[in-house]
Amino acid sequence: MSAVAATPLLELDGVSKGFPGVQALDDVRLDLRHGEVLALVGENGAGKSTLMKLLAGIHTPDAGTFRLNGRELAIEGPRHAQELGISIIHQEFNLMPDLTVAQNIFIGRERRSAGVFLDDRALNRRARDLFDHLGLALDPAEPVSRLTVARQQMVEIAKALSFDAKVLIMDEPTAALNDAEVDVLFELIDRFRSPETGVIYISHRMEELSRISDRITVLRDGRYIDTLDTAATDQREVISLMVGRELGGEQRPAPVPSGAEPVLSVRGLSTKHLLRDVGFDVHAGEILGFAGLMGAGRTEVARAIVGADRRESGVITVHGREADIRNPADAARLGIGYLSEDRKHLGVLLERSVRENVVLASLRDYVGALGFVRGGRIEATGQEYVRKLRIKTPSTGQLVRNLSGGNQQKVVIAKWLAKDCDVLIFDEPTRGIDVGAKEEIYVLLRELADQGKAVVMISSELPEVLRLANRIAVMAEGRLTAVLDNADATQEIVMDHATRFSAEGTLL
Amino acid sequence: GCASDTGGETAASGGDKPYVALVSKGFQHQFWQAVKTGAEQAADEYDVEITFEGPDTEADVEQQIQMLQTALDKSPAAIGFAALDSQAAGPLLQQANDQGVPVIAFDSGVDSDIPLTTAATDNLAAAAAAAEHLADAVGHEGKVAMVVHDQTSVTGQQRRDGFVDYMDANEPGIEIVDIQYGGGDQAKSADLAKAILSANPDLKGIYGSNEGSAIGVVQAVKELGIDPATLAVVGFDSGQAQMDAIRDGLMLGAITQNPVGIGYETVKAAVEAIDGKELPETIDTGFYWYDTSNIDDDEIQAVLYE
Amino acid sequence: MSPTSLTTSENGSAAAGSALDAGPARFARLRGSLQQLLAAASLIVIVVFFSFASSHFFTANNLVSILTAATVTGILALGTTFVIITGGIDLSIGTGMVFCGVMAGVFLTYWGWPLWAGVAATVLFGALLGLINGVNVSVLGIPPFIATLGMMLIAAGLSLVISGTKPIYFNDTPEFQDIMNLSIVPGLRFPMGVAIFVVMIVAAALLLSRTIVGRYAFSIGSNEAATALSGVNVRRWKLTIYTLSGLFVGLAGVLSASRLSSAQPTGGMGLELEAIAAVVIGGTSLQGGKGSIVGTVIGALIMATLTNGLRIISVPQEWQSVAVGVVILIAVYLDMLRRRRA
Amino acid sequence: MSPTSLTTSENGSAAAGSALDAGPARFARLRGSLQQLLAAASLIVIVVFFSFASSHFFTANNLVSILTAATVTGILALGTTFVIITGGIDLSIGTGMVFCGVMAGVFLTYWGWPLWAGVAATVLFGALLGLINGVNVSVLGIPPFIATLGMMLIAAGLSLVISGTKPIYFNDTPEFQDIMNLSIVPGLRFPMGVAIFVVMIVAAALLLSRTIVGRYAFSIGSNEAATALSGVNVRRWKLTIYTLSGLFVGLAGVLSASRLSSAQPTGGMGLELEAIAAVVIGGTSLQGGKGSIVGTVIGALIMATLTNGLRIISVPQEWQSVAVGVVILIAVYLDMLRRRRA
Ligand SMILES: Nc1ncnc2c1ncn2[C@@H]1O[C@H](COP(=O)(O)OP(=O)(O)OP(=O)(O)O)[C@@H](O)[C@H]1O
Ligand SMILES: Nc1ncnc2c1ncn2[C@@H]1O[C@H](COP(=O)(O)OP(=O)(O)OP(=O)(O)O)[C@@H](O)[C@H]1O
Ligand SMILES: [Mg+2]
Ligand SMILES: [Mg+2]
Repeated sequence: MSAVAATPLLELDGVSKGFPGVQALDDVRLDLRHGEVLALVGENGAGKSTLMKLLAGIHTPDAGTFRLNGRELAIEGPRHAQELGISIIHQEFNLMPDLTVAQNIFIGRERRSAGVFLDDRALNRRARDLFDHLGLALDPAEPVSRLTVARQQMVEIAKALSFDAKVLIMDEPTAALNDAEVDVLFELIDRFRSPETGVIYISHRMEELSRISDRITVLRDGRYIDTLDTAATDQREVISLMVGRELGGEQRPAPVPSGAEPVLSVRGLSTKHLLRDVGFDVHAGEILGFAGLMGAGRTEVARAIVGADRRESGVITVHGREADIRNPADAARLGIGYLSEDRKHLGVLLERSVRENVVLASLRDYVGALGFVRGGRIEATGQEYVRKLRIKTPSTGQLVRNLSGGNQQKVVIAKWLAKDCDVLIFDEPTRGIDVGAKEEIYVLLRELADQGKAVVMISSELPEVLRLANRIAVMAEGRLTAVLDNADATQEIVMDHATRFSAEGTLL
Repeated sequence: GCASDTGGETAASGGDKPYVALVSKGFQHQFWQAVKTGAEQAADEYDVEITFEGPDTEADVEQQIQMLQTALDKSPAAIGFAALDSQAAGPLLQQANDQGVPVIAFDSGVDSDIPLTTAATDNLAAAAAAAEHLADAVGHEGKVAMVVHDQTSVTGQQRRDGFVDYMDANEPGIEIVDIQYGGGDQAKSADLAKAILSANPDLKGIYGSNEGSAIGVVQAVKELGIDPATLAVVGFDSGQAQMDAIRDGLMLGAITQNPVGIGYETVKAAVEAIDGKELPETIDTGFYWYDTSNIDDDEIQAVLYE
Repeated sequence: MSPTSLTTSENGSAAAGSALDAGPARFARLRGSLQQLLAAASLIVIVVFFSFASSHFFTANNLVSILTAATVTGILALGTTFVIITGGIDLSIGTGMVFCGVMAGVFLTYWGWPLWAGVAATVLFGALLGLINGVNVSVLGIPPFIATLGMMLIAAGLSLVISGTKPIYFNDTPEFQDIMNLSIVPGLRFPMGVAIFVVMIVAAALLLSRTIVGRYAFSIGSNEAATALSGVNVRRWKLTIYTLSGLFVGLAGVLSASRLSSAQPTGGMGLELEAIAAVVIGGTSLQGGKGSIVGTVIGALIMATLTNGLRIISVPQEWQSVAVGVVILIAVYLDMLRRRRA
Repeated sequence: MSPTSLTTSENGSAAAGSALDAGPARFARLRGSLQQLLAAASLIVIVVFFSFASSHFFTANNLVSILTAATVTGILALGTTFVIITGGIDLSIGTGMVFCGVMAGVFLTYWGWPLWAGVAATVLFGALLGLINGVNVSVLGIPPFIATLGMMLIAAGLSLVISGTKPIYFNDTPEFQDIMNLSIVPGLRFPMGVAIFVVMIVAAALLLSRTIVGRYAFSIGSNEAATALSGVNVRRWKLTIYTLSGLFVGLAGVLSASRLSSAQPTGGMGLELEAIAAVVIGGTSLQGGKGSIVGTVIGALIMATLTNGLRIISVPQEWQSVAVGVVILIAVYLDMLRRRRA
């Protein structure tokens, strides 16, 4: 190896960063070698995203030095970071919904014909070349607002790869992806990797680390803990470094004996564009998992049930009574809650406090005799869930915007746990949540089911579905292709049902 | 000659009556409604069809030009026009002239030789009369203030300048301490009159240059509980509130124009112009001072409106 | 590691966390009101400035005059604060108020209703206008700017039509003018209208911060889609909030007609900008999701005080609007700085 | 599984992808313009209605009158479309235009500059006002509503101060009035101002859809933070866009003063609402991120046609604003339905 390779590609030392009430990073160091994929792990709120935002020039550090190829430098802003060859995929999307895919990808790098005019046709061509190269099936001319979360994630990935980057940072790129797409992403990372480049990869999916990373750096509570060689460690060690304890073993649930009538029953559900004759039951005490490829229509099933989207046909029965659900408020009145997969746009109120978010769905329970809301009880509930879900926040009055991504997700979960629903439909509930907290949420969901609630869980992480669901519904192309007992399900069988129809996915 | 040309076109527009379009400086205020009433009286009498329009505020020259343009597009037999700015209307007046549409100016003069005549009040003289009565009431010495409805319109300026010039020329003992503009809005005029009165506790008299301004001043006097005996209020125009204030002794008196007469004379002149008759250069419609002593006289009642 | 052990293992942030634990809500509230006080800094500076500039400014009578001048716009601003917090806007409040005044004339003078009935009907009529705005916005989905612009024009026109473009006087109910004008403090001319304004401030503040309407107004303005998906009937609450704002418009109509002892069918145009300006100067965001009643009141007082003070010190009128413009810019800029630092 | 194999393994989507290649983009564009045409449906209905209602309406002269009436507001609306697409608002365009007109008077009459210099200076002066708005908004961070409200008041005041509250006449440069009024089509009174309006429409449309300014306007309005993170200098582009809007204000000032052969120091108040209404009726969202020049032009024409038509058929003035309000509500509602279905 040459001398160049001996100095790390990127080196951070003594980095600290504080926010009001929070020391997000405290004397953190990290080095990224040429040609490697360095995984960065840690619990929710450990400071991973903050560290990456320093690299992207979004925050300025309170202390610390940055060295790129041995040269010390200060990163002055996003543009400067780009110029330095640092390309980042943020945990929260940074897309302009009203612009097209191609316009989003090349924003700030438009070429002009005759010095003045933009040529969108050329831009689309450039984008299509990029997608061909990357193996993605995205329509360059489609407005981003029409894309599902997963597709938006693919746009972000394509955008980051479209730069001539030396350092590629990916902050939980797979949180919204399912296995097939993860495969493609890893393929892309492998191709990106070269002696001149390096990748920092953040994820809460432990099983990915051994597949993609060379080394793993662990942060805890804003402090550097250790860096391990991936080959010389295992998940268990990494997790214990992250959370500082051992996690309980995995067990798989058995089907709940479907006794009386189902709590929620769906028959012949169709929507204009996607769903065709979807029907299933969920019983009290049961967790029904939904598996399928991206765009299979799981989210759409949930949205159609709660009346967020228009149903073409279909009968929904709650507790044996046919329900007339026109909007989510109707659904809520009937005791059906829906946790959306799109946390930022459909989940949290970013500019409001943690406690306000927690009680949003159940606010009517906090109205006192005179019609005034009872602030004390709201605060108590807020604190209860901050404790229960270990939401990392200085107080329940903190704005949700200032929480880390995973902690925001916990707030959304808390919102539905705080409301007494008979049916809970959770769409990608553990998106961006760390391994430790995930286990705790599984336990909570199980408890809810044991209390006699019916839980529907949509997840793109198959292991999670297998770990949690009593029965598993598999969807493909807007149709329900199978409902399996957990005991009968394996990854292979589920995938087989999920690809029954040649789905038009994000991948070519 | 011209008149008969346009007469044919007008027939197509609706009736067989000649059509006279009046574009005024406003339409919402009582004053303009009274002008409109007079115009309608004349329209009945001379059997012509009229429309009466004016911009929302007297600041909106452009809107008035627009209205004049539309009026011209309707090919009227004659136009009555109260210009917010004569020069601004120049091209359109020229167009009217070219189309052979006679133009009658009203309310204030149009600085152009196209209008055949002007039916208007002499605002300078009217404001001077108000000043004279106020000066008498305060004993020719002390501080007075003015609440004027508008700073830029010709009537606003004339009613200000007529007042100021009279005081400058004839009343060395009187000091005008403040001139404020309230846009003719009652509440706004009341608020600013209160500020003036707060700032000048020894104020002897105050003048409101149109209905809204005058009533605003009266309102301020009421709200501050000032003894009307110590403060003389002089107004302009009429309207029930102002007449009540005079009867109640809150207001000394006011100048009224003859808006009904203005409207009437305008349409009458238009009809005569259509018929090709000779018109005088100006038609002075006059103004009157009224107070408790003469408010119920028939002559005054005829020019007041509620 | 249990949640508890996590808390104790940390020194820096956890200590901060636990310190902020019980007292924190109270502390935050204290800091909150301190900040509000600071928000009033511009107002205080303005008052102090004019007090030095003219001995006539800081007198009981003149301060009451300022409050009186602020009353009608202030009440409009209170109602529209709710609408703006939902991320909407209401341009119809100015001419809507005029329309309500005319209707007061219709009820009391044309139809000869007793005072209480006419006043109540006027306030309800305001609510009806608000309800129509609400239907247009939340049921028909017309953008608030257009929905309320349409109402602004319609109200302006109908006021003239119904009144026959003439003021309507309250000859049969002379007590009507007492609603605004009656002096309720012996010795000082403190009009009842100002007292009503104060009562409405308290009511609005309670509504906004302590009731479900206020909470949902913030939620809707913060993220309408997420609020709807949380099972809140957004459509109904928006209807409610526009109607509520209409109630304030109706009351403002009563007070302004009462002040002038007559229903003036003209005017009102431009008042909406003044009221919205008061709201925004008070720190409420037109994007929705943020705002306070205290801020709105401060905003309304800043506007009224500025206007009054500039007149008191006899600044030539053409300079007055320049001065108001400049002061608004500076006040909001300083308030921004303060917030950013906090 | 390599990306390549993935590509070839699937048939449906790949075919769809390539089908999306040339045809659909064009098809989408075609459908786009068809929709725009449908957006004009309300305008067409209004025109047809008035054509039947009065024989004076659908005449060459009157149609030109409508265009003339639409010119000044239309040009203001064009410029402000950019600002609104960024998610901002510009309340200063009305009085700013008046201020520019006064400055034209200062340059040409007070200072005796040659025509071309005075006109150029006036347009640049408009840009200066826009630049100041831009600085207030994007450098100082004052919310656009307040920043431009301040400028609105300042411009209104300074117009009066500078002109001495009197109109300024262009006695030394009588050709000045030709800029707006010169008839450029023999036989028809087709004023040059309308031609300038048409040129500005084309320029604005190109700027918005084909240049980087337009692209960034959409981008900023769509997600300002993300645009900044993408390395776009948002601050600079917002400055540029407010300045651009100011250029249109300056031009509108020239045209309006030219039309009136005089610089009127008052008025302009309320014009901003009219222009913004035209923009919003045209489908541009006050939330930012969405909008079109064609829409704005249609919006401006709807307003001008309505006003003209109601006058032509001699609807009593008090009913006119009611009618305008109702028609705006209906037009926007129908447009919403159309969009929702599309
Ligand atoms: N702008 C901010 N203001 C206040 N606190 C902040 C801000 N940004 C981050 N924090 C806090 O800093 C800490 C670290 O956050 P960060 O987003 O880096 O966590 P993370 O490791 O990325 O977590 P996750 O896995 O949930 O994404 C958290 O406690 C968070 O609440
Ligand atoms: N090819 C496509 N292009 C654009 N939108 C699509 C496509 N396929 C599906 N959709 C939209 O995506 C939604 C259906 O996907 P949905 O989100 O329900 O799937 P999912 O199984 O939850 O997958 P995921 O959430 O992982 O994308 C619908 O709103 C549908 O209109
Ligand atoms: Mg993170
Ligand atoms: Mg989904």
